[in-house]
Amino acid sequence: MIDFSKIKPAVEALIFASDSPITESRIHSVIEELSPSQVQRVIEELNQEYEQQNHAFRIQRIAGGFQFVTRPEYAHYIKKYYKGRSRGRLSKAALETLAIIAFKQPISRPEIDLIRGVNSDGVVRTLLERNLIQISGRAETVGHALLYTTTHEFLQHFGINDISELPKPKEIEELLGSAQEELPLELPESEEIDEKITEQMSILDGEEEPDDQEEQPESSGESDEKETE
Amino acid sequence: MIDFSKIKPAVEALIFASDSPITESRIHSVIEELSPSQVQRVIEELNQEYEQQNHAFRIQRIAGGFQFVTRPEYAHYIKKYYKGRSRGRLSKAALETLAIIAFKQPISRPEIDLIRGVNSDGVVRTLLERNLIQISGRAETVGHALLYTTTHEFLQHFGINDISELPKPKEIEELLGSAQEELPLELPESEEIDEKITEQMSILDGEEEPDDQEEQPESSGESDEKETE
Amino acid sequence: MAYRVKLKNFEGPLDLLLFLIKKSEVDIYDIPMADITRQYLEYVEIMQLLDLEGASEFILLAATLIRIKAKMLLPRPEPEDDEDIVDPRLELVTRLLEYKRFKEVAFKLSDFEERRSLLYNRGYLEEIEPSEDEDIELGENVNLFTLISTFKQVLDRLPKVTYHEVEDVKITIEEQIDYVLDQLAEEKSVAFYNLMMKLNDRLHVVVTFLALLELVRRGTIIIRQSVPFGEIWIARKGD
Repeated sequence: MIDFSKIKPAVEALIFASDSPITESRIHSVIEELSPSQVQRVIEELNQEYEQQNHAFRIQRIAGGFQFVTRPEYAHYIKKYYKGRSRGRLSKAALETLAIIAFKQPISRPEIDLIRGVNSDGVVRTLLERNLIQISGRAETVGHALLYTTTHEFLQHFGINDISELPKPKEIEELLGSAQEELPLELPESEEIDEKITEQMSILDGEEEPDDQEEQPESSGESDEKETE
Repeated sequence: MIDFSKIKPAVEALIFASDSPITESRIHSVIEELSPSQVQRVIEELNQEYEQQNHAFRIQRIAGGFQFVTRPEYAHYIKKYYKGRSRGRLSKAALETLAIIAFKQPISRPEIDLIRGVNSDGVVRTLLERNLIQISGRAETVGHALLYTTTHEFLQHFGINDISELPKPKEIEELLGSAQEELPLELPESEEIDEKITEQMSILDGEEEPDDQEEQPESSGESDEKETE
Repeated sequence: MAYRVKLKNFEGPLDLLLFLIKKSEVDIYDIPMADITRQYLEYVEIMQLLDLEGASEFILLAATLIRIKAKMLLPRPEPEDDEDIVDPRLELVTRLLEYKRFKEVAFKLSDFEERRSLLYNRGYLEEIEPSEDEDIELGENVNLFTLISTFKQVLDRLPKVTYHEVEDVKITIEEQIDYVLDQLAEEKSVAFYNLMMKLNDRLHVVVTFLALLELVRRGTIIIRQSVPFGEIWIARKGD
């Protein structure tokens, strides 16, 4: 005879800690003395207990297996809780754009587009709306694209006082170097990126190899106009 | 008078559904009829119930809030279930570095290096990657090195509520004081260190490492061990 | 005496030094420098033989130990009032004690970690509703490191522009012993100054110095200085 007083909480612990719904057969593979069909019975008993003891949760069977859920009666509390706190999920695109602006500021949208390889129009606008970045002037190059920098609010979030406190390229390299014996990170120096951008820009413009490496990237007109209208 | 039969499972539901430890005041802000101090009482009652009813989990105070965790008695089942993909324990170097950061935060890498006597580049990177420490500004001294502090995840990892719960090195105040001060007459002894050193000595003497269960099997290390005359 | 050495158990030079002090059962406040330094150098030599990583940090402390040892051998000026004499070991002992304490905390942290590893959080949470529109608030999950990592990922997508070549400096006591013996192969004796002048960095100087000490210990060479502050001459023994 199986000692259910020990087995029952073991099943409970497994379902509780599993990071995805767990099936009878997986439970059986861990608690071997319990057959898959007995698992079902144990879970029924557990649910009866939760109900009698007036607990806020129960075990629910869904396609993939068993999982804990809270009772619907308490859903409004949970909703209220999650509503009241900022979830803090930056979209990948937003985070990328923000990172580029943070470390390359001041920077124009065409430059951001170049580094990301996609149009960042929408993301830049959202970041502006959320007051994480600001317009700080215009590029002196042809096209006079708007330049973006991070805001005070942005810095505050990271607990720093000034953009000069942000890690420098060399420090970034040190921090991210060859952590897991990967290939060492080759972080192009800012001038190198600038060069690269100049080079790519001129390719976009249909020119030959750039003869002037020092020159700032030219912004390709049209896309900028949209922003300023 | 508050109707605890309804409030208690509401508190339970909130803690159960939260993806991170939830504080008294956050619970209070959702369930307004309950004062923060009453929250504490409700949680104590809940924990008594779980114990009496032989459930596999309880509510624990971790990292400044409350969260459900399984009882240690059932750890081996869950471990078995997660076999091979559990989060690795930290290395000795990582623990050393964390201990230093925890007590001297904010602290720069050169300062950590000085205390450890070795370059802590790789360790700091790993700790950053595991989100156990974070960058929090720059030193005001020459070089303006990046400064590090411990994170919320650090408290989670060690299961403590607050940084003040950390084991304190004896006479930490003296450490922080001037180095030229008279040294304390008595060397604070730690049995654990003695044990550990005895362990190392027996390794040196060619014995097996004691009671190191299924953690990484000690590579009996042809490469590590070397006979000297 | 036969040791089976597993050097990776030492987190660094201070760790090794603490171990030697403990093993020799000597007072940390009264370290017998000659003895401990000798033992320390033996380990460092093994490290060199095994070509272990981080040997240069161990060598750095070796230099400190030798310096302290030398200071203690110097005749001390008559103390006017004996309060003012600073033990050359004081700084080292202070560092050792500080390190020892953090080591102690690290062991305790390890216990905390062990205990915590037995408690599992709830694994699967479904209640959190995915937000519909793109949430762009900065939350706790976005810190500077996230920002840096993201920046790196973006840059990694850019075509690589440059390649750096970093040369790994590897130098062992044995190599420097060979160097010293080579120098002595042609000349009967070599001036210390000339020997060191040919080396191009500090690490080489330190390791060569250790090599000299080792050769003296083995009885291969002798070192002479005829007048105080005069040139130091290195010669093969028996020549």
